[in-house]
Amino acid sequence: MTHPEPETTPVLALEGVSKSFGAVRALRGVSLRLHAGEAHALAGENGAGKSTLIKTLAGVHRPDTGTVLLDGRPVEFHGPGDARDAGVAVIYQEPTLFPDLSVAENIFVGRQPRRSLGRVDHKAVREAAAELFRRLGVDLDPEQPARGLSIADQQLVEIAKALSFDARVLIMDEPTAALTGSEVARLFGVVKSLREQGAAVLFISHRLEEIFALCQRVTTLRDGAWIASEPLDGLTEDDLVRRMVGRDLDELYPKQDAEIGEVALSVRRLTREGVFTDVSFEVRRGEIVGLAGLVGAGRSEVARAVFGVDRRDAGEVVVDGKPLRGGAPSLAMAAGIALVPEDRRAQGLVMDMSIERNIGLTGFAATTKGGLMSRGAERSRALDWAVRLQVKYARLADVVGTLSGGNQQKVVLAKWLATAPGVLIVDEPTRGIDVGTKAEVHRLLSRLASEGVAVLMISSDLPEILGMADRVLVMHEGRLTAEIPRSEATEESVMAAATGRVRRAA
Amino acid sequence: GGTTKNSSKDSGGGAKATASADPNAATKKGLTVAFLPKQVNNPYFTIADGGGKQALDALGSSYKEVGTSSGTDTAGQVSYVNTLTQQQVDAIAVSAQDPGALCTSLNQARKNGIKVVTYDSDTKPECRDLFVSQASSEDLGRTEVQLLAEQIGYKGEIAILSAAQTATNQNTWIDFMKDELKDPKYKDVKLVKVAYGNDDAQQSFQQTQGLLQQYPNLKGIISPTTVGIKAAAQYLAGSKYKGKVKLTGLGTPNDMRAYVKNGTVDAFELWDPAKLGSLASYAAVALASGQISGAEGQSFKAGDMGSYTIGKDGVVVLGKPTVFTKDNIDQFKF
Amino acid sequence: MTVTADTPQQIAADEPTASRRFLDRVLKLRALAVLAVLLVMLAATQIYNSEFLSQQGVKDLLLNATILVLVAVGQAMVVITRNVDLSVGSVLGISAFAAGTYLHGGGNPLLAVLIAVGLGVLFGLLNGLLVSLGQVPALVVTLGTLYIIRGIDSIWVGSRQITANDLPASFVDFGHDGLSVIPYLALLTLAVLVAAGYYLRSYRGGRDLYALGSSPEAARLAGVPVRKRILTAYVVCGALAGLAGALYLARFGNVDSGTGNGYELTVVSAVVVGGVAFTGGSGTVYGAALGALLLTSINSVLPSIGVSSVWVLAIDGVLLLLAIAVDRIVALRVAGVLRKRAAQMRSAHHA
Amino acid sequence: MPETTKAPAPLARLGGAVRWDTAVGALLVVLLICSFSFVENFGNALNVSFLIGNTLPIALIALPMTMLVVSGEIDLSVGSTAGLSGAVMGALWNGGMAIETIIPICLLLGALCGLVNGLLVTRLGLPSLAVTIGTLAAYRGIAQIVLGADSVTDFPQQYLDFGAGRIDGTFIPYAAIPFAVLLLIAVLVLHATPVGRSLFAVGASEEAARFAGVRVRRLKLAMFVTTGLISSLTGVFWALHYASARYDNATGLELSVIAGVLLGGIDFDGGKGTLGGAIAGVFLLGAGQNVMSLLNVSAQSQIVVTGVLLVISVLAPRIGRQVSQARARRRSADKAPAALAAS
Ligand SMILES: Nc1ncnc2c1ncn2[C@@H]1O[C@H](COP(=O)(O)OP(=O)(O)OP(=O)(O)O)[C@@H](O)[C@H]1O
Ligand SMILES: Nc1ncnc2c1ncn2[C@@H]1O[C@H](COP(=O)(O)OP(=O)(O)OP(=O)(O)O)[C@@H](O)[C@H]1O
Ligand SMILES: [Mg+2]
Ligand SMILES: [Mg+2]
Repeated sequence: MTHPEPETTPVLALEGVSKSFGAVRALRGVSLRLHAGEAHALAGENGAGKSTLIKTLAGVHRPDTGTVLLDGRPVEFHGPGDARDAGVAVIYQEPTLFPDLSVAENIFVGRQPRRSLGRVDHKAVREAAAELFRRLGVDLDPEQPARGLSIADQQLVEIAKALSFDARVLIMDEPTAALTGSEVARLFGVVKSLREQGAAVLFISHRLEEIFALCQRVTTLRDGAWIASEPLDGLTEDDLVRRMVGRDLDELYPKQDAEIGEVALSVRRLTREGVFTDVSFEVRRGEIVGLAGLVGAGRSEVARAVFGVDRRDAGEVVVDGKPLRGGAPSLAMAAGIALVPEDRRAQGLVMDMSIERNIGLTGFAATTKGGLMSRGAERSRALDWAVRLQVKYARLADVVGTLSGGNQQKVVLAKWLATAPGVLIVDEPTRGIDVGTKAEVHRLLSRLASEGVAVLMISSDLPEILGMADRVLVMHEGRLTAEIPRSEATEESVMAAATGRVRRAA
Repeated sequence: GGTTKNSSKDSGGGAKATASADPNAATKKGLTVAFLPKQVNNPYFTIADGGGKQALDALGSSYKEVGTSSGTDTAGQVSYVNTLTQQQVDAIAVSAQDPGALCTSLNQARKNGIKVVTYDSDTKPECRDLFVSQASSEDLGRTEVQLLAEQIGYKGEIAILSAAQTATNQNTWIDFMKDELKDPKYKDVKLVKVAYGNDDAQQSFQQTQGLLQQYPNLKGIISPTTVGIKAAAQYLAGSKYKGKVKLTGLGTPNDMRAYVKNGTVDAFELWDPAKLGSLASYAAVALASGQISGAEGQSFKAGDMGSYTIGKDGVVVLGKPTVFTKDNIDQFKF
Repeated sequence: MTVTADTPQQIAADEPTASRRFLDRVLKLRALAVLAVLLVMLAATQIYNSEFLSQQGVKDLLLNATILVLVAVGQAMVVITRNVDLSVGSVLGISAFAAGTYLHGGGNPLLAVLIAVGLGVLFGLLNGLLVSLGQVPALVVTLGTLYIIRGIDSIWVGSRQITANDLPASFVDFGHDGLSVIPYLALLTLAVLVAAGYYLRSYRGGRDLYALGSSPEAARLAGVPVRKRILTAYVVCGALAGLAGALYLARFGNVDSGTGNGYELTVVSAVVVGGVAFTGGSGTVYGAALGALLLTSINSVLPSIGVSSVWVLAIDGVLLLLAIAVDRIVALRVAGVLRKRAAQMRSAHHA
Repeated sequence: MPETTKAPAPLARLGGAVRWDTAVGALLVVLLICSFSFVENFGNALNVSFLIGNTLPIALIALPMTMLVVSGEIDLSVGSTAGLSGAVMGALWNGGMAIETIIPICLLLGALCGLVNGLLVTRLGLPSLAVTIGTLAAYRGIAQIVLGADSVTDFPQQYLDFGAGRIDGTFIPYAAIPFAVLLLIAVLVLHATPVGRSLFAVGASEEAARFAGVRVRRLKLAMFVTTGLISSLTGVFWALHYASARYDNATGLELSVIAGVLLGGIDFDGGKGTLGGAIAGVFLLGAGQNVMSLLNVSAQSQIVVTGVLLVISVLAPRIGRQVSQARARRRSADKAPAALAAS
C-alpha cells in the first residue's frame, strides 16, 4: 500500500516560510502540508529547524516571510491562543507546565468546564483529566500538583493536554523522548485512533523506528532548508538518515572492547527513604554499566544520591577505594565523579548564561590563576569541547537557551566531559539527540571507557543500553532487581527484571 | 589604652558666640534667610515658616524654604545644610531633627559666615548662634498637667502619649510634667504610663487603644504632640470613652476644632507657630546685621512683637502658650 | 529560594491516594497555623487583660485590620501573578486625600468613596500597563510609581490636611459605627474578601492568575491572555488601595501628604505571613487577610498588655520571623513524615 | 523568561553594545559634566566632597547588595543593621569602652545579623524577602532597646574628622579611600573570580548551579554575612559622619540602596547585572539629588524625578529593543518579496 499525496486541501500548511533569529536562519523557504487522517513525520538533525517550524505553525513565532494556510486559506496567528482556537493542539519539545497547579488544571487551563454563572466546575475538570489518563493508561492523580513530576510524567501530562482538545491537527515535538516502550506504544495507539477519526498529525522524533511505526509521510529538513517530502513506504532508515545528514551513518553502537580495570565506583547498600532502598553495585575502570528500568524506578535518584545532590539516609559510596562523603556535589567532583543530569533545562544548564560560561562552570580549578579567572583559558576550554561534540552555535558567548534542544544536550555533555572525570554517570545522555550525533556520543563514551573511565549509563532507550553496556543493572520500584552480563542481556531479560517479573538471583 | 569617652572630653569644638556685637548697627536689607524645618509639608511648620516669611518681607530680606519630606531623615537635613552652605545664604533657621547630627555641617556653615538660628527644636548649643524656643519647656510641661488635673478633678490615673522616644523637646516637657506631679495637690493623680505613637496616626491610635485597655480606670491623657493628640481624639470620639476620658496636650486649633465642639476634648494649648517663625526671622536678621552675637543678655527688636532678650545658653523664649477651649477656638485659624 | 528536594508536594506525589488526603489536610493546616497563632495570642491577651476582648476591644481589633486586609487582598492578587505593587501606600494616600478634598465642606460620601476607588483604578491601570505592556520587572516599575505618586501627592497636597472637622458627620460615623460589635468597615472588607476569594477559586480569570504566576512562559503558550490578566490584577489592587484610602479617611478623619507612607512594607509582610509566595502561583487571599489580621492584632496586643513601646518593634519583627519559620518547619516535618510513610507503604507493597 | 526565547541574536548583540549599565554610567558622566559647567556651586571641592560623603553609605551597602541580588536573594534589613551597630556603638561608648574595641565589636555584630538572615534563608529555605522584612523590624527594635532615646554625639574628634573630613586641598573625603579599595575588591570578586561566576549561576538557576558543584547554601550564607558586615561598617561610618549615634540612624536606607541598584540595571530575578552599573546608579541618584537641591528643586519634585528615572530605567531598554526588532522585521520583509510572490 502506498501513500500518494492526497488530493484534498491540506488542513494546515506552510508555504515558503522563512524565519531568522538574528544571524541564524532557522527556516529557509520551507513548505509543509498536513492532511486530515494522515500522520506526517518531520525529520532532521539537531538544530535543523523542526521546533521552529512547529512554533510557527502554533502561532508562537510569526514567519518572516511565507504564509501559514488553514484549510487552504492564509491565516495569521497572533499568538498560541489563535492557533488553539483554530483547532491546532501542540506538544512542545520542552514540557511547559504550571508547577503550582494540579495536573488536572494544567490540562484545562483557560478551558475549564463551567457551571452556571461561568463558575469553574472543579469536579468536571478532575473527572475529565482522570478519563484522559485512563485512555493513555497512565497512573497519575489528577489532583497532584505538577511540581516534582518526573520529565516523563510531565511529558504524559502534556500529551493528555493535547489530546483533550479533540483537535483537528495534533502536533508533537519529540513527545516520546522521555518515555519507555510501553508508554510509547499506548501513545501510538491513541494517536492512531485520532488519526483514523480524521485528525492530521505532525510528529517529530529522533527515534527513526517510531517514525516508521506511526507515520505515512515524512518531510526532511537540513540546516533550515526543505530537503524532501515523501511517503515513508519504500523508504529505509538509511535513506532517511541520508536525507537528514547528507551522508551515510556510522555504526550507531560502536562498542569498543576495553580492558576492565579495578573498581572505580562502589556503591554499598545505598538507601534514601521513600525513594530507593539497599542499592549496591560496582563500576570498574573501562567498563560501561547500563542502568535500566521503567520510568520512576528510581535510577536518577540513585545517581543524584551518589553525586551528592540528594542526601542519603544509609549506605556508602566509595570512589577509588576512598569513601565519599555525601551531600555535596563539589566533593564528588573532587573525587573525580561527573554527573550528566537528566533534566538539561533545570539541572544541566543555566539557561540564561552563555555557552562558554556554562561549560566553564565545572572548570574553575583549570581556568583560575592566582584567584582570578582567565577568560582566555575559559574560552579555549569551552571551544575545545564544543568542537569535539559538534555543537551547532553561532558564537560561544550566545545564551545557551537559544540553542536547539539537542545542541543544549551536547553542551551539558561538554560541560562534564571537560572535567576529565574518572567516573562518569550519564543520565539519559542521548535524549533528544539526533541519530548522527547519537552515534558520536556513543563513540565518545566508548572511547572514554577504553581510556579507563568508569561509565554508569542510565537510559530508557533499551537498544542503547543493550548496544553499549558491558553489564546491565535493572531497577524496579526503588530496588536493584537484576544484574545481567552483556552476553545475556536481551530485551526480554531486561524487561522482565524491570517490570518485576524476576527477582534478583541471590 | 584606646580612646574612651573619658579620654576625649574636649570634643565638640564649635565656634563659641563671641560678645562682639554692636546693638546700634543698621538692620541689613536684602539678606537671604533659609528656613529648614524638620519636615516640609508639615502644616505646623508651614505656618511657622509662613510667619518667618512675613517678617522677612517686612524687613526687606528674602525668604526661602527647603527641607526633607520625612521628619526623621537626618541625613537629608544634613545635606540640605550643606547645600545652603554652598549657596551662601546669609542665615539658616533650622528645626533640628537631631541635636548632634547637624553639628558638623552647621559649624561648617558658620565657618563660612552663615548665621544659624534654631527654632522649635534645638541642636547642641555649640552648634548654633541662637535658639528661638516656642515657650519655656517648664511652662509647657507644667501647664499641661495643670490643664488635665483640673479636668479630672485632681484625681485618677493619667497617661502620656508622646511622639518618638527620641524627640528631645517632648522628653524635656515630660520631665517637667513629672516634676509638676510631685506637688502635693496632685497626690491623687497617678501617671501610669508614657506611650510613644511615633507621630504616626495609626500607631498613636493603637497606643491609645492599648492605654485604655490596659488601664480601664484611666481618667486622662496628655499628648504633647499635634499628631498624637489628633489621633487620640479621633479614637476617643468614635469609642465608648468619648467624654469620659479627658484629653489634653499640644494641638492646632484647626485639627482639634471638631473634637472640642463635639465634646471629646475640653481644652488644649499651643503657642502661635507663626509668631515662632517670625521671631526666628528677626533673630536671624539681627545676627546677620551684627546687632547681636548670641550671647546672654543681648537684646533685639522683633517688629511689633516687641523686644526680646537672650537668655542662658543663647535661648530666646517666645512666651506663654495659649489655651484653647470651646469659647475661644473659633478665633484662631491655624 | 526554593528547596527543590524536599517540598511536601513532591513527596506527596509518590503515593497518590493516601498522601493526597494527607496533603489536603496539611494545606488547609497552613492557613490554620496562622489562625491558630492568632487565636492563641488573642486568648492569652484576654486572660492577661479582661478588657481586651470587650465589645469595644473586638470592635477595635476588627477596625484596625480592615484597611490592611483590603490592601493585602489586592496585593495578594498581584503577587499571585508573580508581580508586586509597591505603590499601594502612595495610592492609598492620594485617594484618601482626593476623597477628603471632595468631601471638604459637604459632598456625597458615596461619591467620595467612588472617587477614591476611581483614582485607585487609574493608578492600577498605569502600573498594570507599564508592567504588562512593557514586560518589565514589576518591582522596579512600582517602586518608581511609588515615588512618582508620592511626589505628586505631596506637591498637590502641600501642607494642607483634611481633618474630621472638614468631613460630614455621617461619613466619620460610618468609620466607627457598626452592627453591634461588627463595624460597617469590617463588613465591607469581608464582602470584598469573599468576592475576591471566590473569583480566584472559581472563575477562569482567577485560575489564569495562578497559572501565569506559576509559569509565565507556559501561560503564554497555553493562550492565557497574559497582559489582560496582569492588568486586571493591578486594577483590582489599585481599586482596593483606593477603597482603603476612603476607609482610612473615614476611620482616622485625618489625611495629609504623608498618609500611607511606608505602607507597602506592612502590606508585603501581611501577604508573606499569609502564605502567598513571592514566586507566584500559590497562596490565597484568605491567607493574606489572616496575615493582615495577625499583624494588626500584634500591634493591638502589645500595648494592651502593657509592653513598653520601646519593645514593640523588636517583638513585631521576631513574631513575624517566628510565624514564617514555624510555618516552614511544620511543612518540612510533614514532608519528612510523608516520605517515610511512602517508604513503608512501598516496602509493604514489595513484600 | 519569555525574553530569552524571543530575543534574537543580533539584537542581543545590539543590546550588548548599549548595555543599560554602560548607559547609566554615561548618563552619570554627562550629568557631572553638565553640572560642572552650568550649575553654580556644584563644582567646588566642598560640594563634591559633600556629594561623595552623603552617597557613600548607600554605595557601600550597594556593593554586597548587588552580589546578593545577583545570587537571587535580597536583604532589606541593611538599614536596620546599620542602625543597630550605630546604636551599640553609642551605648558602648557611653559605657566608657574604647572606640578601638567598640568598632570591631560592631562589625562582628553586623556579621552576626547577616548570619541570622543567612541561616534563616539557607537552612530553613525561607524567602529572603520575608526574612529580612522581619529582621528589618527586629534589628531596629533591638537598636531602640539598646540605646533608647539617647543620641550619642561625643565621639573622639579624630574619628569624627575621619568620618566627615576630606583630604586637605582636595574634594576627596577620607572615607572614599577605603571605599575605593572595597569597590575594587568587590568588582574583582563578582566579575573575575569563581565566586562571582557561581553567584551569577546561582541567581540564574539555583538547581543547575547545585548540579555543577556550586555550594549554594554556603555561598549564600557568606553573602548574607558579608552584607551584614558591610552594613555595620556603614552604620559606624554613619555615626561618625553625622556625629550622631541614634537608634533610628539610616532608617529607610534599604530603599535608597535598592533604588540605586535597580537603576544600575541589576535584575531582581537574579543572575544579571554588573557592579559598575549598580554603583553608577547609586551615584547617579546621589548626584541628581545634589544638583536638584542646588537648583532649588523641592524635595517633592525630587521624589518624582527619582521615580521617573526608575521607570525609564526599565522601559528604555525595552522600548529600544522593540524599535530595533521592528526595524529588523521590516528589513527582512523588504528582502523577500520574491518568496511572498511564490506562495
Ligand atoms: N529563540 C531563539 N533565538 C535564537 N536562535 C534560535 C532560537 N530558537 C531557535 N534558534 C536556532 O534556530 C535553529 C533551529 O532550532 P530548532 O529548535 O528549530 O531545532 P530543532 O530542529 O528542533 O533541533 P532539535 O532536534 O535539537 O530539537 C538552531 O540553530 C537554534 O539555535
Ligand atoms: N513505585 C513507586 N512508588 C512511588 N514513587 C515512586 C515509585 N518509583 C519511583 N517513584 C518516585 O517517582 C519519582 C520519579 O522518578 P524518576 O522518574 O526520576 O525515576 P527514574 O528511574 O530516574 O526514571 P527516569 O529516569 O526514566 O525518569 C521519584 O521521586 C521516585 O522516588
Ligand atoms: Mg527541537
Ligand atoms: Mg530518570
